[in-house]
Amino acid sequence: MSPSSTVAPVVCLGCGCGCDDLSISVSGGRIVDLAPPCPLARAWFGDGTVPAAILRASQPATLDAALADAADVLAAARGRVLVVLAPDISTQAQQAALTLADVLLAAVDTATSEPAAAGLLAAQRRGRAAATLGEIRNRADVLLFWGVDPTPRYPRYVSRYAIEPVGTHVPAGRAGRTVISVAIGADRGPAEADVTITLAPDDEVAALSVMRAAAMGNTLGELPAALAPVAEAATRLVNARYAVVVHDAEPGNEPRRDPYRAEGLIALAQALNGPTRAALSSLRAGGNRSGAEAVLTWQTGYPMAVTYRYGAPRYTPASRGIGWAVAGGAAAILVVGAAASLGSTLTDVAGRTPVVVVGPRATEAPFPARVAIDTGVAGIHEGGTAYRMDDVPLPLRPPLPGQRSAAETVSALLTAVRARGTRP
Amino acid sequence: MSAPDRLRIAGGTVYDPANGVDGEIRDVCIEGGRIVERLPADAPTLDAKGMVVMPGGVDIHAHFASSSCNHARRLAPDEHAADPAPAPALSEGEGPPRSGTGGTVPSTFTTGYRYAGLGYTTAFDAAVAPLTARHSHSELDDTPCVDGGIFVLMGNDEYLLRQIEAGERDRARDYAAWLLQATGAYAIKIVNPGGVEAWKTGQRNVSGLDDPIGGRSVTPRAILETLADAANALRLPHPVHIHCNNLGVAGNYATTLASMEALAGRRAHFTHIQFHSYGGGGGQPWSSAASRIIEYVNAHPEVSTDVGQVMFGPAMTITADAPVEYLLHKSSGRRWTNIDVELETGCGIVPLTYKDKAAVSALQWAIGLELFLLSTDPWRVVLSTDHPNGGSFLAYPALIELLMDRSVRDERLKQVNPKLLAGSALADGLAREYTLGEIAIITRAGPARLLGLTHKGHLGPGADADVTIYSRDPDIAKMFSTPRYVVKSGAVIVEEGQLRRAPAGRRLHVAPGYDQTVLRDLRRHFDRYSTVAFDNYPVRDVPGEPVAIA
Amino acid sequence: MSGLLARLTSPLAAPADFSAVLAGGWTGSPAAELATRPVEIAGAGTVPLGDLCSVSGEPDGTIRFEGDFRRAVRLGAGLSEGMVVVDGTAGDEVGLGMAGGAIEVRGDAGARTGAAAIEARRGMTGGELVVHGSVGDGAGALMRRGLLAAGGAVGHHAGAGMLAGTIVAFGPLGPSAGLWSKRGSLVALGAVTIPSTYRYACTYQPIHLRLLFTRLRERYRLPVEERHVSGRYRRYSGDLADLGKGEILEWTAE
Amino acid sequence: MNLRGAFIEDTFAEAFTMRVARIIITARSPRWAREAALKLTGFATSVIGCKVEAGIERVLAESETPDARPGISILLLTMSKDDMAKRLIERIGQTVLTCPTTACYDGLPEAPDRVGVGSALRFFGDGFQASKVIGGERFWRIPVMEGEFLVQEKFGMVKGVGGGNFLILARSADAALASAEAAADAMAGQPGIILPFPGGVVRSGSKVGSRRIKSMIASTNDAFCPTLRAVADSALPESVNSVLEIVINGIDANAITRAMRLGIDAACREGVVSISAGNYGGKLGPHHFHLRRIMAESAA
Repeated sequence: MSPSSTVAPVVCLGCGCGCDDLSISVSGGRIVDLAPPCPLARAWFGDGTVPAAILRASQPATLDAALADAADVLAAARGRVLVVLAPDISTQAQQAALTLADVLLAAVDTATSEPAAAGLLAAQRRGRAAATLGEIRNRADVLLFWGVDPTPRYPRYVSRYAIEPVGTHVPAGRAGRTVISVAIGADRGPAEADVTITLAPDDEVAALSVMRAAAMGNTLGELPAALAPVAEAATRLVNARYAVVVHDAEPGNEPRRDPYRAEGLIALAQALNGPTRAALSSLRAGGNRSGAEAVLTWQTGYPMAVTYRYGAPRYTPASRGIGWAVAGGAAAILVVGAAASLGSTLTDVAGRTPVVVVGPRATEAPFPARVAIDTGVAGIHEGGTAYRMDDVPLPLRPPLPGQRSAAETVSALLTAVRARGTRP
Repeated sequence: MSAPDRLRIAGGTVYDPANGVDGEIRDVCIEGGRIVERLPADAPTLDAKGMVVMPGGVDIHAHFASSSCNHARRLAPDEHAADPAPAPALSEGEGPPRSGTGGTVPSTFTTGYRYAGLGYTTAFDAAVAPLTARHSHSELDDTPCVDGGIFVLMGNDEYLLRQIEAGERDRARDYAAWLLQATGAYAIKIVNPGGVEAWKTGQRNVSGLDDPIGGRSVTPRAILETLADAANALRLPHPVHIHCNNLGVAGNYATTLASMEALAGRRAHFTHIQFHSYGGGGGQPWSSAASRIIEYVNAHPEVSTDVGQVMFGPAMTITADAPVEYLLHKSSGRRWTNIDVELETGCGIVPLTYKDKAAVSALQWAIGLELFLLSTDPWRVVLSTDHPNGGSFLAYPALIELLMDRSVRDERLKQVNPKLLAGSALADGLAREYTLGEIAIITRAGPARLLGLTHKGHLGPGADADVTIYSRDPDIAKMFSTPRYVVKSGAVIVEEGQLRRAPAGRRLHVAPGYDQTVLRDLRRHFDRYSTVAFDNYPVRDVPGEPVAIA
Repeated sequence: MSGLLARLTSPLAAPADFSAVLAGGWTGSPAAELATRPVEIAGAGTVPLGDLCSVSGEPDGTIRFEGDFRRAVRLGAGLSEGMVVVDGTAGDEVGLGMAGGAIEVRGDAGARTGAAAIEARRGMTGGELVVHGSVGDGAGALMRRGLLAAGGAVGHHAGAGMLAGTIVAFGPLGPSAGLWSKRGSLVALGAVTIPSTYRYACTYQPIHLRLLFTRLRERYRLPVEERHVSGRYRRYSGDLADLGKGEILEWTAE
Repeated sequence: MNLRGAFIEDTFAEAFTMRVARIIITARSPRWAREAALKLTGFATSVIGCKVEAGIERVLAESETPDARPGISILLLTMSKDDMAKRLIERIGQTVLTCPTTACYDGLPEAPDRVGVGSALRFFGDGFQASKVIGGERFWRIPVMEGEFLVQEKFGMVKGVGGGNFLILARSADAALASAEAAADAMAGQPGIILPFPGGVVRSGSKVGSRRIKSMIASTNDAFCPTLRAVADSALPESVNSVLEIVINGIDANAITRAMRLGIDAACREGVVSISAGNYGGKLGPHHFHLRRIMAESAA
């Protein structure tokens, strides 16, 4: 039994907060404790054990044989391959996966949720006013939580970034901040708010519009009673030194979401920069999802939904890759990353289309895979870089190194595919 | 076929201004990635008879590998869709060639390929927020063909402002040294000193060198002095790289002159001075103050500049000077991204089109040309478009043509809106035409010298074997946009105008020494205010050894 | 009408993307050439139009689509010329980002009729899109120029982010009409809920509507009534959450 | 050649190429269309002094106007395209924009040559103006106190003919006037023409230049002034004691020919000695309207 040790500071990819101050206690090749005791971090790190198997047609196989088979499958399907950048891999693994996608003339999809995708598209139309998380910590004196209480899904957002901390320009910490909570249907705001507003889902975009009109200094007629409190909140935002609007870019509890919500939030935060300074903080899930979007952007110009099928990247946000595969368009699928996140999406497709999975717990994928190669998890077993929800890149300091590397495995797969000839 | 270890570029007309060679027919010998004195007679030969041979181009100031650039890429899917860039047909044995997209901010691989296709073999990203340096290095990993690095943003950073406020200039210097190393950067970049912090506080901007910043007793002047002194004391190869206050504001030439005077006697590089050479303001229309600025530069050998020429067409303004971008957004109505970067700096992005029929665009274009044409020392007034702010780096050949051919310039001048050109020396007819030797200075030898890159920008023995070979063409723009051969670190990467190899570039960064006692204070600062742990902050795996400090 | 005729030979089994059929130039193309244009069928890849439709007739700048095109999406997307008639009901995203020419749908049309492609910053930049029946949600989003008219109801979020142009609803106009419109007009001849960020200006007779109605009646046979032509309209300015130079013109019996 | 006792001289009217625009004014009632039209066409007899020649072409029924309201069409003629743009902007701006309930449209939609009018007048809207493209044409909506003024962005123009004419040589001033009135009445409302002078009639025919003052462009046509018969080189037969001229501007030569035929036919009545026409020997204007040819075709 190996002696116990502590690794710190470690980045947690359990959510998009990307807290990088964790101390991980390791003993006997397992994680035995961590601090601070964030529930999401506990779930993310677990005891750090992951399978390290390789399966080919559900049978154990050698790495070489699995790579050879995977390469055969992928090379044969060149031009009709879907590459999924699934979560929990490093930026370096994502870079390697995109190289492979380019060589395979593949379509690429990411774990970007539909609400998050709507936000990306809206930001392409309008730009956006944002800030890194530390700027919220250091400057925000009025915070508007738009249908989100961060605590369940982003447990340390409130203590590390938004409400509680002392900042360079908020020396009084919590006492120096006004917190406005807006509940929208089933999406509640934080309990510790100073002001609470409740909106029906049908009113949320109208409410954003009313606030934006106020930020622009436009006078409106008499408002319906449901929107009057929002106008008051707008006054607080306008009078802030540094206003921050926080929302969850991932699916929430409220099923009825206005498709224009993301754009409304972006537009409001931009407009608030007329009378004051303001930023929109978009809460994003973890697992280096933001990294996938960053790498895709620098390699292709587009943050998601790209296809290399036509010889150069083309943007296809209207028909995302997984949808294309589900509809039968793909002849082979390569999942790089944690397949568990794909849930049942690929179950039907995997029955008729060969799927290769390289990533954490690949051999436990919730669908039949032609080839599954387990790797370590980024940030637990594998180093490299991962991105926080605010696009700040963080170095991964794996507390349990030694698992098969996703980045290296994908590179090996690339070599095998190239050996099969990739020129038409 | 792998790249030959040895290569004789035979019989070309060589322009190597750093070594006093101005259009002489001679051989350039390469061995082991370096220029050598001579080679055995049986060494492989590249026949360059009748061709023009120059060192590889060196871009002293561009924006192509940063978190900000990536935000800008996201903002322009339409540009990418209009400019797909299929993978080049590289030679067998090369790594997989990569497809990408162009537009004003091309994807990384495409950026590297296009730089190489232009005969540029070294380039620096001139504005990287320290917090995102790791991102820049990742992008540079995916930007082949060019050696390069990053300039790290300082001058609006909380820690520095606190040191200046406390009179701790030595600690500020040590901090600068630490930050350069922590970010794997090559030089210190100042953008709108204090103005970005002012923007973030709600003060919105500073208007001159002596404005207090965000209620502190720190001024832009103090920031300039502190960092210029730090860079010089640390003996950095490149002095502090300054984007002055009041960029793009009518009448800003006065601020620019005041900044130059504030640092008189100190080595300093003032970047994209075109954007800082405007007269007018205070109710007066915009006008050119190029001659005022260039007179100062001509007379002060410690000052160096790049021009930041505006070229007509689409551009993407990307800058840490976030308050400027807000104003640009309001005046143009175009989309706008702003990212406040904690404790350090800002980032603003607005797509823009410079139209020759727009009076201000035409003035900016003319001012840039005036600066070039009135410069008496090409070694200190080098070429840039502040890519992609004033135009794409792909516009360099067109710019070179404007400098070399007065008739082209005059023709173009006739097509632009003349409304604000009264008082512009260009409108009065500047006859100067740059020679090939001078072009070699402003595009390679000069930038390399200003950057302190002793192995770049020349063809003397020991230099990096980065060579660009052009077929002579009466169409100057065409000649410079399609080099016949490009040699990078001794390997022929462009053959007959086609990119055939795409080696990874070398990372150029510095690691000046400093008093480590600053670390304890810094750690305290990080623990209190930063959301990134002090131990996670430095980029630990910057490839390549730091450039030696003389 | 003579001209070209595309008659569906068998029902569409899956959603089929027609965006490549009429984008760019087509009016000069003979039937045989049009029959080769690609239609992407969800999951089944790309087939030539001729596999789905019999294409006949002589080019004269018009084409008629006959059959059940409910599963056809993006019919007439990017249209820049000519007259397109869909004899029955069309699917989603008819006339997406069209730039010119005219589309007349004799039945209903689906969601995002005449809207912008989701990655685009502009929707229709010109032309006329007339639907005799109802139109789905998100119609005319980001319209830059042009005319979208529906003989029936129009869904929610019509004209969202409009830069200019005109949307006319003979039936009820759904909620969030004109959201964040900069300029442009929504003309509501039926019921409409005015968003909170639009402000009432006056009740008057906008003369330009008379021109518009004349055109809709004469060219497209829409059911324009005298009360529409000579009636009075309540003008609301908005969206005041944006530039505020747009309007909703609500017909009133007052 | 004689027509009802009037001698048709073997001569021709010599006319010039001018730019013609047609504008359509509509209003809530015929009254306000007419008020605007009268103001707009006021003081527009001759380019020599008015820079533009204008007149009401005809009254339009509701079914004939773009917005299905009562309307009036007007022709304006100038010597150049630039002049036309200026005149349209100043006249529409001063007389139609100001007039209650009116709107103003281009009446030559097919003309490829177009000048911006609404595009200039829109600035009166001080940023509150809005435009609409309907059927491929852009219109400007300019807010005014009454409501909105709608004006088309561009107006077409074609090369037309100015200065078509004939002269009525009569025994007495009464006979000349009665003849001219009859001619003008017969020609009124004919499509494609206007009679730019008061009531369609001119008494002050002119000759080119002046005998005395170099700078004058035109001076009285002494050869046709009955009072000068004894002292000038007169062109008038002994029996003629008064001459009146009808000047016709048109959208093309055919329109003028048709109108002249009607006008001359009506003019030939009791007391008219002969019908003549003004020309400069055929050297100045490209359009020649031969009186006998016109009237012969009429007979045929």
